[in-house]
Amino acid sequence: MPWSRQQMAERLAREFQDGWIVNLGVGMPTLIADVPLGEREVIFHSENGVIGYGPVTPPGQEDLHLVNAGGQNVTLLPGAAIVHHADSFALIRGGRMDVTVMGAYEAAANGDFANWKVKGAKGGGIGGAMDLAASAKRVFLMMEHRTRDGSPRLLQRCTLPITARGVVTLVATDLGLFAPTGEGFAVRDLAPGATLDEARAATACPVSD
Amino acid sequence: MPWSRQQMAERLAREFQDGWIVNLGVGMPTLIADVPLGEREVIFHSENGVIGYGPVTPPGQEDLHLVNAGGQNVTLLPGAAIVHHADSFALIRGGRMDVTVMGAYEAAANGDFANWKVKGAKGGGIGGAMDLAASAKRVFLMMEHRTRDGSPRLLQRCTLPITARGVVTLVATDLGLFAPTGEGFAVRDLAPGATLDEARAATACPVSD
Amino acid sequence: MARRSKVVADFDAAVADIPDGATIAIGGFAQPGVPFNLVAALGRQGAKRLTCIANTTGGAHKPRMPDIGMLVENGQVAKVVCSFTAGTRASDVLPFTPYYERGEVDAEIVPQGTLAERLRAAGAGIPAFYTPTAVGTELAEGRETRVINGREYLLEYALPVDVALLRAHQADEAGNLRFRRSQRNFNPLMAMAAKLVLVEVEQPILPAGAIDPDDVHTPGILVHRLVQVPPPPDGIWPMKREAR
Amino acid sequence: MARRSKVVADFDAAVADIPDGATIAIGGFAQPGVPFNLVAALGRQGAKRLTCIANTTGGAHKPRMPDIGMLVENGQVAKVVCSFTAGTRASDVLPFTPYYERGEVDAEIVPQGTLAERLRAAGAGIPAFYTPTAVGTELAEGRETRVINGREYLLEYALPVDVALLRAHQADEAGNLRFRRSQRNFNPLMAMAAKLVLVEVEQPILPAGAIDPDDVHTPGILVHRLVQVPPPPDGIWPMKREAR
Repeated sequence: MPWSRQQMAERLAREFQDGWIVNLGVGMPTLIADVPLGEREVIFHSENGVIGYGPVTPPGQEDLHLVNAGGQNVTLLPGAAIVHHADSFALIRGGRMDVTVMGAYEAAANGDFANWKVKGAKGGGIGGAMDLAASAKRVFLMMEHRTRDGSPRLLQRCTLPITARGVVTLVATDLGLFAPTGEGFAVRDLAPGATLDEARAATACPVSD
Repeated sequence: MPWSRQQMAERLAREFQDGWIVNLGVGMPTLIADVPLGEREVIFHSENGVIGYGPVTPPGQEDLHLVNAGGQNVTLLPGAAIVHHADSFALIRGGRMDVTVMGAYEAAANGDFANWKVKGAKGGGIGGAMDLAASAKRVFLMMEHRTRDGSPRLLQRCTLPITARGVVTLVATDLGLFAPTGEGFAVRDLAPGATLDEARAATACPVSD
Repeated sequence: MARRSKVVADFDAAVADIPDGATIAIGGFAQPGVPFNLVAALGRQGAKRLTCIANTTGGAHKPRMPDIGMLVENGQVAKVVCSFTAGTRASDVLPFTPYYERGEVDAEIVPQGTLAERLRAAGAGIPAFYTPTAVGTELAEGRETRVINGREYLLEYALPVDVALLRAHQADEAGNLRFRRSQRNFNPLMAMAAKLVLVEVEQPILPAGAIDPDDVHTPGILVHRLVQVPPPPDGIWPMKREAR
Repeated sequence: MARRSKVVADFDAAVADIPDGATIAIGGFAQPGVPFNLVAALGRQGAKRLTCIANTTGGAHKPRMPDIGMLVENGQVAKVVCSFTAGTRASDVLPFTPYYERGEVDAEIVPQGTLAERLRAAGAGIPAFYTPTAVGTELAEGRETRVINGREYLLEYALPVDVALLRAHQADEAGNLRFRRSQRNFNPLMAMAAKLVLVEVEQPILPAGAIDPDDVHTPGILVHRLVQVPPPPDGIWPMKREAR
């Protein structure tokens, strides 16, 4: 049973420590804002200057002035604050993000990753990814372990233009949780029923236990 | 009859055009905020982030949270706004000041001036003067024409460390209003009873009519 | 300072004098803070060879709202400067995309934080600065970097703007602006960067002095023209996005 | 995010762990926004070899208020970084002056706008930037300049801070701050620049959520400890300056 996106979100959220400032990117990572954290308290930051947001707004109660990085209408928690884009990225580049969680096309053994440009495309979508990747204390990725045609996305080196050099801390995929080691990836956790061999077969570089 | 400081302030204020953003420095220039401007409307900016202030507060009515660049308690006019120091100097360096009016020790024919460090001193007082001098559209100075011992303050070249190079537009002194020309100063106006010869005698470089 | 009002009659009047070749910055992130009505007016006005700066070229979502893509389709745009020049999904084809692929419109892709900082720098008289963002990527190829305190940084230049099109929640006649929630985004920075600042305002425009000076987000001295957004259907307002 | 309060018992508790050799930024311009009580507490605490950053070293006016000069007199300061290292009048002798003239304290004089921008840069992850300020002056001698678009600019570096001492008008328990009138000045920038941010607050500290998110001047994630200023004589408040 591979992890669902919800399970990947929950597994990464287990890594969050009490008091962290957590930036969530577009797409899959937005699921994390809804994961219960128990006694731990984190503050979610969105690149568009929203500090301290909560779950996505129930249908019919949307505030159309308020979106997260993915453009979803969200709620604000007590103690929230709004800043403009330059101040928001000042917080990012200033090292205030304990972690950023992003989607990615590829992750590499050397900690590089790629998430802004697909093969053969003219143009791409960077958004805040390069700022976040360069300056957050930790970079967590959430991604499918293989492409739709079954090719590995965890590689020795990225084949797509990278987002940042050597910054990846953890990668959550449908098969488990992995950390780049320089030479390959170390398994931190496996999805129920997934095996080390299965992870090795799905990965284009060494996978260690 | 040399001009009083009040008259120097009034003379410089006559130069203000409708709609100008006017920055007033510490000391003599603060007098200008109280000069009536008739039909003309200007907005006074203070380096500490106050945009749209008015006259000094009457005694007993001071708001101790609100000062101008000279530390005087002032009033706010309708439409005023407060910004922090980085935004205040963004407005200054960004070229939004139509004029800055400052005190000075020396002004030179080449448009240099000096107002931050006295001879032999260790240390000085720059405040916002270098930022304002470098980036305001016009720099007006208000100063005594001579030192207490009678030496000229309008010189061929500054002898004190300068505040900025080649930026002075107009100099109001007790003897009149002068503009640096490169070679000397051109008289724009004379105090009642002051003569061109008197201005020449009091100035250490050519004074033209 | 309150005698003159900055309110103008309508959106068409606000944009009437934008010349061909101008550099236009358009506020907003997703829908909040996008000046839909001023963008639509610029489309009607027809200025050509524009350079358009915004977070995205738009058009990835439904309903379609006025965006740079619309100006591109209208033949008005020479170049865009955006943090997205393609959609966030590989399958997205933006209205802008075919024009870009055919080489009819040029594009400069800029990381979002760098875009914000370059706009601020233009408004702050800072001609250039160093940033860690994009070091080691394709965007830094052939460009100047510098090691400071042991870390490599990329040199970035200010991004000055001729005309900013903004959307605010409240304004007073002196031009002081307040934004609501994530509507703030790029708007205050584009106000700093631009020579001419046009703002569509959601609430009735207040007399000068009605906004407490401590509560102003963008000071009025940066703002030139204000237009109140009429209720729909005459005015264009944010709409709930369709799920996809 | 509202469960933990950042309120600490008193000023002495707030400053207790400031180590010798720390770089301290002190908010304020003239009296508004100066953290008089935290500065006094730092004097009692006694940390040595401090580098102190503020607009001035203080002491040019009466009544005398807690300032860097007091810490200098107390033997706690190795260096100051200020836009004034002398008074605004040639006749002023600041408390700091004799120590500086004897070489017992070092000083770096920085134009006020450059000081503000260097603090912001430190908080914004910008290690260096170019500015037109001070080009051609004694301050630029021997330093790196660069011509950009035909104008000469001076390279300036970020000014990072260990501990910021600030004064705000309002705060909530999450650390969100509001400043009143010209109290704002350097305070938000020092909050950005510092690793540890201590704030004395004039009004009773509010529950998290009591400040509208649109009205926050400094977001709480930058703030670590809050102390409410008691009424005089226990707390130190701005006083009317004597004429001179």
